[in-house]
Amino acid sequence: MSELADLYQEIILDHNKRPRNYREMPECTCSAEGNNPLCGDEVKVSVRLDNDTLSDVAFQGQGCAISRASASMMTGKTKGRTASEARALSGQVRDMLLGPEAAPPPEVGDLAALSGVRKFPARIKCAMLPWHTLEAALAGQATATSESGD
Amino acid sequence: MSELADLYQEIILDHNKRPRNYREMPECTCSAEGNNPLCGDEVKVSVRLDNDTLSDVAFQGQGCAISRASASMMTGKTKGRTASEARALSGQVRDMLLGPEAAPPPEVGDLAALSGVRKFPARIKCAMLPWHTLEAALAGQATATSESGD
Amino acid sequence: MANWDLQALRSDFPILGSSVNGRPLVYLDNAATSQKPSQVLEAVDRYYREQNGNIHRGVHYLSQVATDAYDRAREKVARFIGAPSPRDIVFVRGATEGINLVAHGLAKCWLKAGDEILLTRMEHHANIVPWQQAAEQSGARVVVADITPSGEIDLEDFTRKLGPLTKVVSFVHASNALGTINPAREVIRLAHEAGAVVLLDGCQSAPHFRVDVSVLDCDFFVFSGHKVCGPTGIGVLYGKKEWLERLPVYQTGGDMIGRVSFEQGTTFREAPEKFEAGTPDIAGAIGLGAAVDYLDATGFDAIEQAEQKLRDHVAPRLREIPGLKIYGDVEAKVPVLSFTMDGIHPHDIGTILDTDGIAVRAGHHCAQPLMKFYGIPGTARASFAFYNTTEEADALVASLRKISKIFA
Amino acid sequence: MANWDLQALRSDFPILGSSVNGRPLVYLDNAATSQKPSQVLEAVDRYYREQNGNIHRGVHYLSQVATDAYDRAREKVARFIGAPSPRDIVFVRGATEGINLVAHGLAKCWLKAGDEILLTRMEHHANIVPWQQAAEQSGARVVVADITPSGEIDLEDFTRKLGPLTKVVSFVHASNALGTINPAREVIRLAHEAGAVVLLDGCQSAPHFRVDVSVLDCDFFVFSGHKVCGPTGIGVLYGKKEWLERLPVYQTGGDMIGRVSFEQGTTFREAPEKFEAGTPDIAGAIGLGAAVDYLDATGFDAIEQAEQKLRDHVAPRLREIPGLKIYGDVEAKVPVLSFTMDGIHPHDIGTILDTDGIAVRAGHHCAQPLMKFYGIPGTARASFAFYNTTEEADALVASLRKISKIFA
Ligand SMILES: Cc1ncc(COP(=O)(O)O)c(C=O)c1O
Ligand SMILES: Cc1ncc(COP(=O)(O)O)c(C=O)c1O
Repeated sequence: MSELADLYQEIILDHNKRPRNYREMPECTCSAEGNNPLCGDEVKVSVRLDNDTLSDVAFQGQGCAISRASASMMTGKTKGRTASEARALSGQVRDMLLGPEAAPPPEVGDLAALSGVRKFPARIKCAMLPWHTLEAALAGQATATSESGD
Repeated sequence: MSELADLYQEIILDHNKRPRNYREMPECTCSAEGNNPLCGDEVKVSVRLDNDTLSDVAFQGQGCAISRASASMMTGKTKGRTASEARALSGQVRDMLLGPEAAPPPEVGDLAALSGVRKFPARIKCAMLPWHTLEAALAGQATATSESGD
Repeated sequence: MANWDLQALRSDFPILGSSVNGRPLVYLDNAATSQKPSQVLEAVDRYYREQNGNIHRGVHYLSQVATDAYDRAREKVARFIGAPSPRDIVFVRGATEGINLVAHGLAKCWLKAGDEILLTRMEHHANIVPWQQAAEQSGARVVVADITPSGEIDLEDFTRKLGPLTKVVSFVHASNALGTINPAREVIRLAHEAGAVVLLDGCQSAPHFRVDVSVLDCDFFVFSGHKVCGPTGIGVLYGKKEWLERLPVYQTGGDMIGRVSFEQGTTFREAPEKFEAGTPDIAGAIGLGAAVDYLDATGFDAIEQAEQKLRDHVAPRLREIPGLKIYGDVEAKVPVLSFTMDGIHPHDIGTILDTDGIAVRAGHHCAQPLMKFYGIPGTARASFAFYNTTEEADALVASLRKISKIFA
Repeated sequence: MANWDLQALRSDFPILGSSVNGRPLVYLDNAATSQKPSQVLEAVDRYYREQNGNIHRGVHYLSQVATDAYDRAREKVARFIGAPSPRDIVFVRGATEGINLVAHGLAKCWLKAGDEILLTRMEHHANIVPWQQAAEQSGARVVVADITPSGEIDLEDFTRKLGPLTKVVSFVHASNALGTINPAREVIRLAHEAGAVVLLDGCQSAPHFRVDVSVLDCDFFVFSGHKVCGPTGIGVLYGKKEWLERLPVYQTGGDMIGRVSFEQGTTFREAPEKFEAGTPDIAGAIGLGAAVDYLDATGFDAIEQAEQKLRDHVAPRLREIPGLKIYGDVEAKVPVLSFTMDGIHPHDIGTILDTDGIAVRAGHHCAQPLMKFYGIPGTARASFAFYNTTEEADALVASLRKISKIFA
């Protein structure tokens, strides 16, 4: 039960219920669609890049609480950062979920709430899907799947 | 060891070594080729029919002692009989090998030596192959396999 | 049901006594794969410990024993589904391979450009993609019959789409995603009247009620061993004799040939051998034989009653949970309960149930077109077997109520 | 060999202690199928008793455990044959399915009318018929390299027949009918120089010596689980990454798709998943993983030494039997002894050996073109494994002497 409470922390449930930046972005400069063929999660991440800065980030799609919360927090956390900062953050989230167990680094902020996913290997792909999709968008690719990458 | 002696009776070994009527028959009125796809046994049975009487029967091919002896004895036993007598004999051999256990009927004569095959289910097809092939020849078919029929 | 001793039955299934996440396992993922009784495991084990030999080609004892055991398994399976002869039974890896074999063969010997293959919108991917491939190869077209919102074949739409171009009809006997049972006999009759050959996907019917392919009159029937208490890796394709004769060979190699020659070409054996290239899953077939023996001994009358009881117990309790919606909530169904909960993704339901030791499946259940029809990403699916208990059903309901609160 | 304890090893194989026809079983049909150690049977049994769930699609514990175990088996197999990555390993039913998958794919994506597929005259039917089918489909032609009377590839003839039209070379690593080991690395190098893609049939090499596909540099490698102490129904196709990417899908259905849609069409996953449609033989894969663990723990150095010792013991004694002729009687071979006896048909040899409890195979060994080459209907074949004893070899020799007398 405590692992469960770790997974579905208040902040995750809140982002799931009221996802931030959940909208279309017709003026985006790049976007990608990510999907997890095993569970059917789909996410579209849209980014407006101004001089290498993510001046706006938004998402849409259907997914579980974990992937929605991850996406929602991601949009907030990466907005205003440079592309390489966003990628670095993505790496930190990945390490937090897949690397050796350690306290989440301070840079991840609220995203630390995702660390409970560690204990649920089947769900790590859910948490990572928005990040893979953001990286794909930044790399100019149209699609990402949860299979590549981890 | 006694089952083995029942299988390879003197008479079988003798027919295997010196098969009777092992020859081509250019003047045959019908013939058929039989094969056992599982073990590769092949036999060709040739018949000269004169007014429904098998005036000559011969065989050729490669096979184990059981199928050779069965073929060799068959040629001797069916020569001079009518087609329906030959078919009846074939049925008696089949019953002897596959039917309920019973003393071989007197009509089969030397063929009773084949009754030892009963105890070797894997070899029943060998003993029956020449008979299937004879029946095919009499029915005007060109080929027989050990699969159909039993 | 007079002699129904559920505890005795459950003790046949070693895994049912185990714990998951500190809780007793509540296994409600039977539509994905069933659990196996000791009788099946012991048959497989005994085969390897006492009878193991390669079949068909051997004159030695073990080869003969193994061949006999393999043949006997074929006879058991034939009887299990009412096939006229064991020779109408082809052993395959599972339903998926069975459908592929048929679709591949019909693309070669039956389908022509412009022909139509009629499926339904509730098919499992295994009964869609092989037909898309066959269509691509033959120039035929896949046509989809609609379903009703309650999850049954829309017979009106089906009849409308059935026509002189329809050369193949392939549909599911009981839906793995909804549990609904299709009126197979009626659909098959209609399809035959239109001149189509019919494949019936029996993955979810064979485990739950008595199937008789002779009465159903389908041309092909497939099911998977691992869903009927048998081993993984073995399944069944039944075909009417004339169709098995007509279909070309599929995989080729040893045991299925008449003669192999570089110069004179190669000839093939008759069905079923012509479809079983190479060493088959001998132990799997024997295990499947033991599984159908087990189901026969348990008795489908009793199985149906027990499963009906479970369904009558759990469905009303599920319906009481606020925001929970059951898909395919009709009378004629196998004990598969597929549902969504407002504002809660099926995966979250699955994960939380799992922490309570309850195994259900969450997702599209290999039926994406069906999910699209309902406009949902997926469902959570609790699928019962005769060995489940009402207490297990209660545990499911209690855990779902908890989930409701977490996400409130 | 320091730690070689044959009796301890034999006690791992329950069946080796059994009796046949009142005599201790002498199992010399290992080339057809090997016996299974308890370690493998227990791994399979444990899976069903403790871990059984359908893989990949589940969020629940058992599904996760089963998925992990299945993935681990893939890793073990990759290591066993030196594959660069587990993702280069496709689980199939057996070698036959592996070759069919490749031949089917190459017929679609690689072979064109007029191309040549170069085989050898010593191939197993499983490595002939699928290529005949691929040739028929693509308009390519099957070409056969001769062998020498001693049962080795005739490299001169092979080189002569290898040319710019040769697009596929497929050959056996060690012959199941003769035991002779082909110089695979050399042949593969020649084939690659000619621009051909190469499949190596490792059914009879994988059980007997260490195979390293990276060193061999073959593009595809296949073997069957049931011949390497594993279960029936599972086998392995290794493919170089670029070739697995290039090959089109084979069977289609669940688990191998990206998205399924009637309207927008269907997309597929990457290898190996794209080749594994439907529920795989999960227990079989896990059993195969345990089997390669067992072989690795026993050690191929020791296995080779033990088998060499058996061969050195039995071959001279066989040669002394009047009228007995060994086919493929060369140094570089696995412990397969294929022979004829003057005036005695192989089936009779097999039957009589069987009455002495000795299991050998008699017939064409699914290599009819090879038998034709030698002008014989078949051979008797005694095929040894590391768990056989010199006493068993002596029993074979004694029984053959008896047969000689019966037929004298
Ligand atoms: C050399 C060779 N290739 C292919 C095969 C076919 O293997 P399987 O029947 O397991 O598919 C065998 C075994 O019979 C073999 O020995
Ligand atoms: C209705 C239906 N059809 C086909 C299949 C495919 O079966 P398998 O994966 O055993 O080949 C399944 C099982 O997943 C099913 O439920």
